[in-house]
Amino acid sequence: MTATENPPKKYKYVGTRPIRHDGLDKVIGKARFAADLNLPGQLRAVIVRSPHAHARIVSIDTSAAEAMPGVKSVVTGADFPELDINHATFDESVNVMARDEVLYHGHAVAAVAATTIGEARAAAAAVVVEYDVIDPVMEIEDALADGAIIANTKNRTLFMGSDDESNLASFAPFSRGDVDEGFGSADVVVEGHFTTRFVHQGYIEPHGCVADVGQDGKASVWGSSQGHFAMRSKSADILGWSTDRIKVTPAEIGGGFGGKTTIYLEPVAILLSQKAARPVKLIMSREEVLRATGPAPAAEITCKLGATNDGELTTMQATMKYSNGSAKGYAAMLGAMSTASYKFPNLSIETFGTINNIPRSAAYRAPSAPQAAFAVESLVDEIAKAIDMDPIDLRVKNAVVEGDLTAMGAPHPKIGFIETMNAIKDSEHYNSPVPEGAGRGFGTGFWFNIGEQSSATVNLNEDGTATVITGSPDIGGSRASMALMAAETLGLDPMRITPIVADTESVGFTDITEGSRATFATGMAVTNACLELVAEMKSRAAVLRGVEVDAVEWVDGAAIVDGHDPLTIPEITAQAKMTGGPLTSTASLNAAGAGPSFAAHLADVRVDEETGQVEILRYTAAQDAGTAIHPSYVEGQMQGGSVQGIGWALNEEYVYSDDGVLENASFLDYRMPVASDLPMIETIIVEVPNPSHPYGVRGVGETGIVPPLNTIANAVSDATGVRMRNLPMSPPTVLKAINDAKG
Amino acid sequence: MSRTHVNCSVNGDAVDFLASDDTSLLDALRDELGLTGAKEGCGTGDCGACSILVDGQLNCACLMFAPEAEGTDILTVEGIANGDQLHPLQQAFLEGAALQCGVCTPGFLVAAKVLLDNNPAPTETEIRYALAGNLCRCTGYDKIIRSVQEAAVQIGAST
Amino acid sequence: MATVHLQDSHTRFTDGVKVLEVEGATIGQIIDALEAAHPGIGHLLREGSSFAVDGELQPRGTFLAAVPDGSEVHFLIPITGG
Amino acid sequence: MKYAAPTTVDEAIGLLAGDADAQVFAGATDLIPQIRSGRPKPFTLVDLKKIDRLVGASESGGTWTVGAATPTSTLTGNASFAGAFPGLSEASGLIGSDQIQNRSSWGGNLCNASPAADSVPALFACGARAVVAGSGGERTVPVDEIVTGPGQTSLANGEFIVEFEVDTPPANTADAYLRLIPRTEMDIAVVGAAVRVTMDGDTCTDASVVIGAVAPTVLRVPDAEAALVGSTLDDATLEAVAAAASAACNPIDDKRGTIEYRTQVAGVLAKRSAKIAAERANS
Repeated sequence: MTATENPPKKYKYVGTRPIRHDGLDKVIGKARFAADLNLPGQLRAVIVRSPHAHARIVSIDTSAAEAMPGVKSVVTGADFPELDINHATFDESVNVMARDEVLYHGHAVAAVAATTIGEARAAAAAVVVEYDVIDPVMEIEDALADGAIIANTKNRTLFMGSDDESNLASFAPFSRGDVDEGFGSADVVVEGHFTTRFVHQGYIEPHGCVADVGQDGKASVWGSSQGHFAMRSKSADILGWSTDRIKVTPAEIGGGFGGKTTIYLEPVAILLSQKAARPVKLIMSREEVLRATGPAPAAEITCKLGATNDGELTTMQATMKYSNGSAKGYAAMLGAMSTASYKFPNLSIETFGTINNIPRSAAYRAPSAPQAAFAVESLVDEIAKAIDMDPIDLRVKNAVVEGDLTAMGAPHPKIGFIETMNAIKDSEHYNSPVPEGAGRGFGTGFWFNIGEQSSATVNLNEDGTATVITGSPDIGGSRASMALMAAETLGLDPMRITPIVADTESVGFTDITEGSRATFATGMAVTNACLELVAEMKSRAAVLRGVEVDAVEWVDGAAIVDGHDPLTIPEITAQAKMTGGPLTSTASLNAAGAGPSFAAHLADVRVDEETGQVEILRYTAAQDAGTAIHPSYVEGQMQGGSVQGIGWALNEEYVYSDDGVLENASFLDYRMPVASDLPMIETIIVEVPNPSHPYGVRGVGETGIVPPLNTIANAVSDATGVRMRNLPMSPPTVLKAINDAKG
Repeated sequence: MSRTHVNCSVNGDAVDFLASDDTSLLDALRDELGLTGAKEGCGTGDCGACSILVDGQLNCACLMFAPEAEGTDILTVEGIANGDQLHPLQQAFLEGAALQCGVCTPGFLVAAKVLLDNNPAPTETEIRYALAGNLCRCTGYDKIIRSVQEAAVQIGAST
Repeated sequence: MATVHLQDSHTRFTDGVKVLEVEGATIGQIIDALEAAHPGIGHLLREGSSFAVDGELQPRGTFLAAVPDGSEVHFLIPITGG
Repeated sequence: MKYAAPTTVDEAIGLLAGDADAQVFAGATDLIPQIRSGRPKPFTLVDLKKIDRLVGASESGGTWTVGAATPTSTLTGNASFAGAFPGLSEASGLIGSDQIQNRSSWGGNLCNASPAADSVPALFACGARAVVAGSGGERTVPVDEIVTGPGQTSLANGEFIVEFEVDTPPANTADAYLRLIPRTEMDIAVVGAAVRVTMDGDTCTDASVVIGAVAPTVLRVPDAEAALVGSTLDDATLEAVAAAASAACNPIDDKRGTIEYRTQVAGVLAKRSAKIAAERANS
């Protein structure tokens, strides 16, 4: 809001801030989230979870549980098919229900459904599991050590070209130029080892679903997910069912941030329902969410940068190690690739992903980028201090522009990195004095964003209103954005448009709402469908006016034919019956050309040097949105991402005991920021349109979480004179760093 | 497991329900009375998504045993609006984009309402501390705080 | 004919060569040609890669994506999101 | 599980007598999460909030009487109480969010027997007494004799606290409480420090220094008190207070803080609290 400068107005509706269409239900308590749904005859289910972080399952005896009052069905891993180890859903199948091996404390081993939650809990406690306990592999370096215990014997590392058992989740090098030569010719070389811990997405709504398998063998599922089509296909894989046996209706989703791109509950609820022939509701507790759903990876990063005295960043060398938790993934590679903000003619990064006895990590908003950017941006900041150059000027001098290479080699498309940094440089915040006794930090981040598959159907109703139907779950206001793009394309007031998110049987396949893709890709599908409708309305108008379609122009929501009054949408829809029938259009696509989004943040902090407490005095976030369809929700993404990043920077971390038990599995001790921890988050929306999108959209959801870790670290270092290399910068960590620096 | 017959008033209506004695008031509201506006985000009083007013006092419904509701007067998010007329806070939240996923919204509205009832012109700091028992993970709180400030202005202007 | 840029992790199949000239009118054909010349690389490129054609990021799995003659094709590590 | 809400102390005593599985509660802000996390369920839940004597705060003859189940929001919202006991009021106001404040009570905070309970160091520093009821009648004991270790109290089976008595402070006396939490709200104290001083001009004539969350129980720090008495709270004295507080610590490493951190910060908070208390005493 503050200092948001919109470019000259190109659009009538895009860029306005109407009230979101689903808002009313959400302020009167009527919106239906998964836990709010109840079906007649519904059972309640509870999952039995492993009390050990690593063990072989010797036996499971469910007979006592089955005999308990009210119990209607019990399932274990033996009730699910074994997928091939190379199956794309293999790791998720094992994560949903352990088979012969438990991989982390809280791993599901059985589930029971009973008539009441109390009975289900009692029966869950009566399931007897015999374990052969194995030492857990908790730290990244433990996983990589010679002779390490294998944390997950089913892991095979695609990128190693080997079928051997290993704790490596991934390995990939990236290089260009000659780093030895680069460091040799550098005037300044800085290096450091940076650590971050596991953190959780922290959505306020725990995972939940209701499943109902009918006599026909078909399952209806209501679930909380970022992608109900993916929920359907993954559930089908895990159950060995055909996809058409499962219908998923998306409930309202209470936050996801990447954590609800995978599934945990639905196949279990489906199987319990099938066995009991009753609907089954399965809701996680908060403790279960923290113990058994995906954290973001911990990381250990060693990084070294070289620069010339006039501020050219010439060389980067890094070793990036990320823990994926209990299953393989691309976390470490994504970390390396997300360091693509500067030209660095010489670059060499080696990435290692490890497997540990910690829940299988899940995506979290720009996955893996915040950790890597924490290291790189901290060192860039050190170079700026070493050569006494303004931190923004240094970055602008080296910033990538269109055509420059990313860390992985491909060239950047049109991007707005420099524009975003300059927005901070021009801001009132940057040009104000640093408060007495405080420190100021600047930092940046970027995320690629993705396209992928989306479908949209747009129906024009008889009275000229419209329904926009998509398959993209709305996490943060995307329905409003869809309505705005439809409004702009059709020339129809957005309040006459009803955007809905349809079930898997009522709209075409749509990939997960992830990678900042919904407004970009699904918005493109909506726009395409609307463009087809405009063409169809022009031909209907031609029929009504008795002219060739070439003689019809579409202007501001009406068909214009010379010598006639404009034909408005309601006039055309009212006569649709006699001009060819209903006006409806469907568009599906697999969107190319997702545009990267860059962000630059600025923070003022005060540090209590006797207690190590950090207070954030002022915070400004600038980000390139391409085009802000609904600026309020773009700001909301920037602010939300900033504060999640601030939490990651300051206090959020998983604390494990030596035997692999999470010790802070509650919102009391997993410390996410509360309202009184923060100032207002000032936002500056930068708009460098993405040429690959009809309205210039870049995804904005993810990038905002990347800069805060490094921005706050740079600010704390500025305030204390001590470089902070370990997250979180909780009071004990900061005080120790200050004490250590004093010697 | 004994069940207690509980009589109370919810959003102005006299209601009664049977609840197991270890049932939380939140579960009773949601499962026995069908009032699903209050959400369970944690079950331990740390997120505020289940905030309700009990005899005018702000409480986490997850931290009360259902039988404790006997004889009380309860207000949930479903009772904040005056018929079709939204409370100024609800209107401000909508106009100020103070919700993204919306799952914490009911708790924030109830907590903000009792704040403004008791302190019609709170400072930003007072708002932030009054709402510190309510977690929001989507918005970074900025638009929530601004919307409460706006609602305070609107209420002030109309009285 | 396109100029194909591989990742370092792909080059164990190509004797360390990172940039190759490859025949093919689609990404799928390019992968097939690479697999024929460098057995083993195909699985990695199909299952574990994103790709860009002339700098435009293509959706994963779009093996029918057109590769005009003279294009620059970059095979990337898979890009996902949250 | 069975819920019971007695309306008199005698009725509560009767319910508790002969029922070893009974559990009294007021706010249940700790009890419900404990039950959810799998702690054995008590058979009878005895809700004390319906007993008039257990809810309310009043002053008479120089002594405040505060019902053990009185919501802490009632205390912090009582201007005359907060004026007499600024530190105790602060400490009481730090027990959780507004939602929790409407449920939490001194009785619950004390009998939960956590070394990190915020109100307890301040109750110690103010010399509060607890009136305990049981089948053998009522007895009045200093608050510092109630908690014997983490999760353990000296209360016999069937006993519960009815009310607290705190004497109105003498002239030129004031208290202060500071705690360290990583956030600004919604946390359990990593370290807490309550100090009460009586001043004669610039000179301290009496002092209580109590620190929390740094040992199995809340601790008095006699060495810090000795350093304060007779001093003008000059820098050297404050450093001595800090050193004494740090030296008294016997903390654990856990998810909330390290031994090293708690030890250092206990000193910092003790010295800062002393300074605030002295300023208040002289104002």
